[in-house]
Amino acid sequence: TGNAAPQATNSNEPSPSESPADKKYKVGFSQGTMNHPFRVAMVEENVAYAKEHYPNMEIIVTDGNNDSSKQVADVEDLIAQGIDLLVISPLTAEALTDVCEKAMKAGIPVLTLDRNVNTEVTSFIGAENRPMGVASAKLLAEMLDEKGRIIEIQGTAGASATIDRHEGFIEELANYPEMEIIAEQYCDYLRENAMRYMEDMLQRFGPGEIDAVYTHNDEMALGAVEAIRAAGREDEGIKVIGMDGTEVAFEAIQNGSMAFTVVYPYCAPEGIQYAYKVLTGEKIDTRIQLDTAIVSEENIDEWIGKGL
Amino acid sequence: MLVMNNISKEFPGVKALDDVSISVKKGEIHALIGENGAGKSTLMKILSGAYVSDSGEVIVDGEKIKNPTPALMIEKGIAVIYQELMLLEHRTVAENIFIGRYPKNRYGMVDYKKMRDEALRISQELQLDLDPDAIVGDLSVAKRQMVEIAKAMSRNAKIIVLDEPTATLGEAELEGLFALVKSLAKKGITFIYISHRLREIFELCTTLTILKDGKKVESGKVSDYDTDMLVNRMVGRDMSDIYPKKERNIGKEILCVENLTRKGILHDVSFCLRKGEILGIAGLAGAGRTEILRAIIGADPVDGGCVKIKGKNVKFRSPADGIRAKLGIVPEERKTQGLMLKQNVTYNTSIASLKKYMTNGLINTRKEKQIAKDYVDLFHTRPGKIDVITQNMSGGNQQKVVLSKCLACDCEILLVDEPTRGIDVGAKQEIYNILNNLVKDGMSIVMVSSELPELLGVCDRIMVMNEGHMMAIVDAEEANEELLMSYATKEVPVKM
Amino acid sequence: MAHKSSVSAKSGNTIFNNSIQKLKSFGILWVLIAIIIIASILEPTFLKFSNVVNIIRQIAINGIIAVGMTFVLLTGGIDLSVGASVGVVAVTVAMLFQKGVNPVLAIIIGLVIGAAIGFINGLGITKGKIVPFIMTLGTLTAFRGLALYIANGSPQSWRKSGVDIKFLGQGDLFGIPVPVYIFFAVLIIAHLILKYTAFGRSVYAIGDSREAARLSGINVVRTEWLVYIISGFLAGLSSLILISRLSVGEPTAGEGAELDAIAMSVIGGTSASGGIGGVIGTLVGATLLSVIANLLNIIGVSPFIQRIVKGIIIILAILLDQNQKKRKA
Amino acid sequence: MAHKSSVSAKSGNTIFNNSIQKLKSFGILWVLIAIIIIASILEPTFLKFSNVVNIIRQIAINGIIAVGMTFVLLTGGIDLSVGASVGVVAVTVAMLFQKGVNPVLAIIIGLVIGAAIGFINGLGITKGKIVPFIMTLGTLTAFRGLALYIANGSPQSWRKSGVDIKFLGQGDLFGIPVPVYIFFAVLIIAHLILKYTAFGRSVYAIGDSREAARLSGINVVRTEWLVYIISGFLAGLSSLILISRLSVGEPTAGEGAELDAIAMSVIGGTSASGGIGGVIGTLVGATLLSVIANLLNIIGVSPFIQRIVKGIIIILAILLDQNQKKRKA
Ligand SMILES: Nc1ncnc2c1ncn2[C@@H]1O[C@H](COP(=O)(O)OP(=O)(O)OP(=O)(O)O)[C@@H](O)[C@H]1O
Ligand SMILES: Nc1ncnc2c1ncn2[C@@H]1O[C@H](COP(=O)(O)OP(=O)(O)OP(=O)(O)O)[C@@H](O)[C@H]1O
Ligand SMILES: [Mg+2]
Ligand SMILES: [Mg+2]
Repeated sequence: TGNAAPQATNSNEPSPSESPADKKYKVGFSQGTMNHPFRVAMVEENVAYAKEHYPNMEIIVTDGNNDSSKQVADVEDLIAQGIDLLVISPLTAEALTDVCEKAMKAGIPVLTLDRNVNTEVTSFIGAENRPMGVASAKLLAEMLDEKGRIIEIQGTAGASATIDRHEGFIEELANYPEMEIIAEQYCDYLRENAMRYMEDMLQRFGPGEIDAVYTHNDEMALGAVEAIRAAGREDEGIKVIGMDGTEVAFEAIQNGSMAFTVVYPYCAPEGIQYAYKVLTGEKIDTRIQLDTAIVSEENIDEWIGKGL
Repeated sequence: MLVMNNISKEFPGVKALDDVSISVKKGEIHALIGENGAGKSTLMKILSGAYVSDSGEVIVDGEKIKNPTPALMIEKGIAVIYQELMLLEHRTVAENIFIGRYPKNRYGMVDYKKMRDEALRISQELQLDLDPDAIVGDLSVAKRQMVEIAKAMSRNAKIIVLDEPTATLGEAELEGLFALVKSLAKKGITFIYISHRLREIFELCTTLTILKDGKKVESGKVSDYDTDMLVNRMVGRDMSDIYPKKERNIGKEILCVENLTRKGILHDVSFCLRKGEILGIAGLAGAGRTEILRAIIGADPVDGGCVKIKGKNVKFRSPADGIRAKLGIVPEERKTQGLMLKQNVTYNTSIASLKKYMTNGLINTRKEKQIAKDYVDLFHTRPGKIDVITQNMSGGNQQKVVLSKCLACDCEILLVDEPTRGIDVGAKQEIYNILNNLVKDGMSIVMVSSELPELLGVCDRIMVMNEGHMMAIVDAEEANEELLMSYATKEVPVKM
Repeated sequence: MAHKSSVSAKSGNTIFNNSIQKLKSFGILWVLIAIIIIASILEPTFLKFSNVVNIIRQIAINGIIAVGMTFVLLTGGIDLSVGASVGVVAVTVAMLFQKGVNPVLAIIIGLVIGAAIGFINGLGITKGKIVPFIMTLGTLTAFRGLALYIANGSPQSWRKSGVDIKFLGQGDLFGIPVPVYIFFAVLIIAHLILKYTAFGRSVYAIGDSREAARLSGINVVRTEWLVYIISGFLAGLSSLILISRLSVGEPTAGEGAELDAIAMSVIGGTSASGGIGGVIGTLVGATLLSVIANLLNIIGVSPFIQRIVKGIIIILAILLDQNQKKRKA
Repeated sequence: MAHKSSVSAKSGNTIFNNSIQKLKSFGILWVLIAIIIIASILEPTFLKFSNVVNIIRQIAINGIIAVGMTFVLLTGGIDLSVGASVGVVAVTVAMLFQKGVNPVLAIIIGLVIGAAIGFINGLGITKGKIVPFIMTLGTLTAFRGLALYIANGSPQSWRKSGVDIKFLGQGDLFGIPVPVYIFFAVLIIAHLILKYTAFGRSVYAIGDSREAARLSGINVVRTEWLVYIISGFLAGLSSLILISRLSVGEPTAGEGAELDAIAMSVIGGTSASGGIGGVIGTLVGATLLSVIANLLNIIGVSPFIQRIVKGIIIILAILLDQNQKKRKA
């Protein structure tokens, strides 16, 4: 594929790589799981960008199937194959630490996306989940006048995004004594599970007993919205909060069924851009922080159409 | 030596044993006889620890056995050949013989060589031509029976129970077994022998106990009885000749088999069956009789030859094809081939003839139950209920259900393989009568049996097989057991 | 126990006697009733009409898959691919909606796809003689990949296309949710098929003894094949209700549904080795699992403890079901 | 096929004859060899020493669980709880490391916990007479909940405690990874037990016919119980290697491992209904699955397509294995 044939077709955005273009680069891209649009977008946008701009770069994508040991095996496969650079979005930090260290020792530069590992790597690119939880709690407190009963629908038990989004949220919540979490459950980031759980909660709590639903992603938020609507309780003004920033969530915010969502950058095309820089010998920072943003009624017009 | 006192056992809905006591002395060959469902096997299973009795006690060698389990009873020197063979289908003959007490080498590891050698030795001693390396699942029923015999005989037991060991064995195979039993009995080993072939009782046994409906009728010396007396005590009525008078109305040839060949199993077998006739097939175990029936109905593929029905060439790719063409088969082994063991009598009776019970595309269960009930009454199947799970029935009664299933099909040609296997004399007579009536009404039957008197008494002509070759077809009127045996053991023609 | 029930059903003198015997032997039903009583004491909300409706709606979606699974288990097989079928049907139908295809046509296509996946399973199992576990594990893997591939890993929403099939998953008639009607229709038809048709009888026969079934003139290949088609079809049907309920077709929809469906069947007394059981038991099994989940949610047990308790209740329920014990003994 | 192979092993005149016959009937092995040849043509990297080492290390962890699963399947049972056992052992041992408990002691405790979970499964199955599927589904649910509860849902790292058990999962001896030695030790011992001990033969006997085994004086309860203990113990062992490899104990570790382990056994010729098979087949099955995964990774097939291809290869592999066909016929 892509036999050094320069694709000079794209006009307005000149590829930043005209000079050392003859050398071929093999990049390994290890994704922790592809069961989620956010993760898929991260891979696809980076790969698409590379195809367009770096014809001499070959990318091998692996999917950890939501299993850290599978992802470790994937990385080992990639290293065994002699890649020039590793881009990795680890499922959990600790589990992928050793194998990233191994890659670094073998002279393979490592870029971690979205989530870092506990060893020194070439660079970490991403936002952080914890602050998103904090920001959510802050804005929610503001909306509810620091008083409210909240249901938390968490992601997959044990996943680090789940842990961070949860911990950030309760950490900030501790500052508001009159805000409490009245029920919580893990719904694996799935709309189906969240909807079913929310149905049960609507049975348990009568009108006026729920002020907000904090969910760890937009899919689950929309599941909660569906359940509320099906129960005919959309007039209670339950504030449903999501995360990630999918287009469907933006629409829900626009029509008022969701309160807000936190846009989470999926590290593309930044990931591959920085990878190319490293490959071509450019120095980059060891920590590249991408911005998150809160999308609510107030700024929805700027975001609609730009979702995942 | 062995005393069982006041044994009672109740299954849900059935009192299988009611206060039965027997005692057997050392070196005796004790016959246990009775109708199907009388409780013979249940009594023996209590002896072996397979079932726990509701009340009563078992005393072996003067020692009262508390909490008997199979492992404990084996330790006490009791070996049982169960009526329903208890073999491991996926394992070799040698391993089956030594199950649970594998020979070990110095390091405590299973010694396969020793196991194999021992198995070979035992099989030779019993004149049982068994290949220790053969997988039991690949063996014919008769061979499996031999494995069971070898297994029990090799245990060096003090008491050996044989629950219908001969139901599928022919006369020839019996000889070796009987000789061995007699010689072991002389050495002081005690036997309990169950069989519905009364001839064997007189030939082999010294004492006997008769059971009826779970109760003991009486015990005594075999020499005090004759056949009629035995039958009377078992069935509760006198029975004259059990073979009905042959009433025939023989017509044209309906089924013709030409040069049927299955590599290594059947060689150029040709014969014809006429309408309204019963054709018997005789032969020793492994002669290929079962294979003929299976090949005809499409259960096994053939390598050559053809089958014609009413002059038309037919090719059945599965038994479903054969059954659609109005053939029926009573398979050799009821447990795996004949019955859906987890289902009840009604279900098993109707499964092959469901079309009969359809109203508006759904099964009319009332009609279905009625027909099942009719067959239960016809055969005196016990317990006489149609909702009994067949797994819980006695062996002979299971066989009656299999027969019911095939008869319910209203077929024109019936292939029966050892139809009276394990069936008591009363019911046998019933079955002979039924077969007789069926052919009178125009059905045609091929009957495989290892019981020569039965073949002679029921069939019109008898074909004799040996090692997959057809040796002769003789007229039943002109044949006798010696003649059939001589064909069955005659050397097969050598083919280039 | 379903064993017993199927027996008594076929025998019996009067219908009344029949039912009594059936209930007596149906141990797990008593366990379920006991749990329901305890539940309504612990938490009165539990028996509120709206919660009951809520529970039966939740039963419906997985229950439909479990009915298909019961057929498969009765033949002694297993179908691991049902969850993947749900996924494939979910995304294809959703994408057809997006493209503005007539909703009825799209739904029919969805059902056909489900049946087609079952057809492939049946093909491999009957003609290819591949053991069901491996065949359906293969299709599970492949079709989940296909669902993800078609949808490119993202949930497919048809909001913009204006198609509205909410009725199917969210609507109700006389206060009872539509999925419940569908589920009960499926259940009753399945029960009638199993009990009163030659095909149904063959299903049991094959699970009991393939060889005996074959020698009784049953077309084993056709029966088995059909059973997998039914399972795939019902997975497709369940998927349609699911996407209508969620208003989105997710490629990951139905993940883990196979274990759930097997659990419902087996808890309901269907033997995983074939020949024993039936769909009425599956209803009880499905209800038991849903009631446990709902109860733990509404009495507010913390999530990790919920799993522990759920596991223990499953074991205890079966332990209390004396009949299941006896069967094995 | 394992059927045939185990037979010839017991009989045979010379060891040589034996092996020949074994190889002939071991169809899936030829399929594996064919895949390896194709793989090395498609992608020469595949046969590089480092990649081969890489593959066998990957086989080791799941392979150990699959060996235990083979025992269970041979008796006609199933153990769905192995993944949950991995999780419980992972977090408890990791937390013991954190607390500064002597690493050797912690490891022993981990193995005991694994065996204890197996003990509970065995208790329910043999004494409680609960069908294995339901019993281990119950413990799967409960123990996964327990693992999450103990760890409060978070991965447990012991980096700060200074404990170093990397040797177990990441170390190597003479260029071969340590887990591989452990795996082969487990495999050989398991093979010897199954073939040459009374216990091993009882495992086969029970799977073939419980009743025949019982009536032959085999202690069915003890044998079955032991089999689940072995399975739990090996899951614990695998968990120890896993956490050493990952340097962290995750409460979700081993999720889905049960299906993988069953697949490895069954692809390797062990019958899910018991009595047929063995651990050598499991090695082949495990290798086949790992080789497929590795190959698809290194030739760079895109992830969704990978699943599709993987599913198809599994099916094709079994289809090509003529012996497996014959067995069912
Ligand atoms: N496990 C069981 N459950 C229920 N009933 C049983 C069970 N085993 C046997 N029975 C019943 O007990 C009675 C006695 O059966 P048993 O097998 O002892 O008869 P048998 O004398 O050996 O008959 P046969 O000559 O037909 O072998 C029968 O009515 C049978 O249906
Ligand atoms: N499934 C099988 N695989 C291999 N060989 C078989 C199989 N079934 C039968 N045979 C062999 O075919 C030969 C004929 O067996 P068959 O069962 O037809 O004999 P039979 O005359 O009916 O005697 P039996 O009394 O043993 O049933 C025997 O040598 C038997 O071992
Ligand atoms: Mg008997
Ligand atoms: Mg025969």
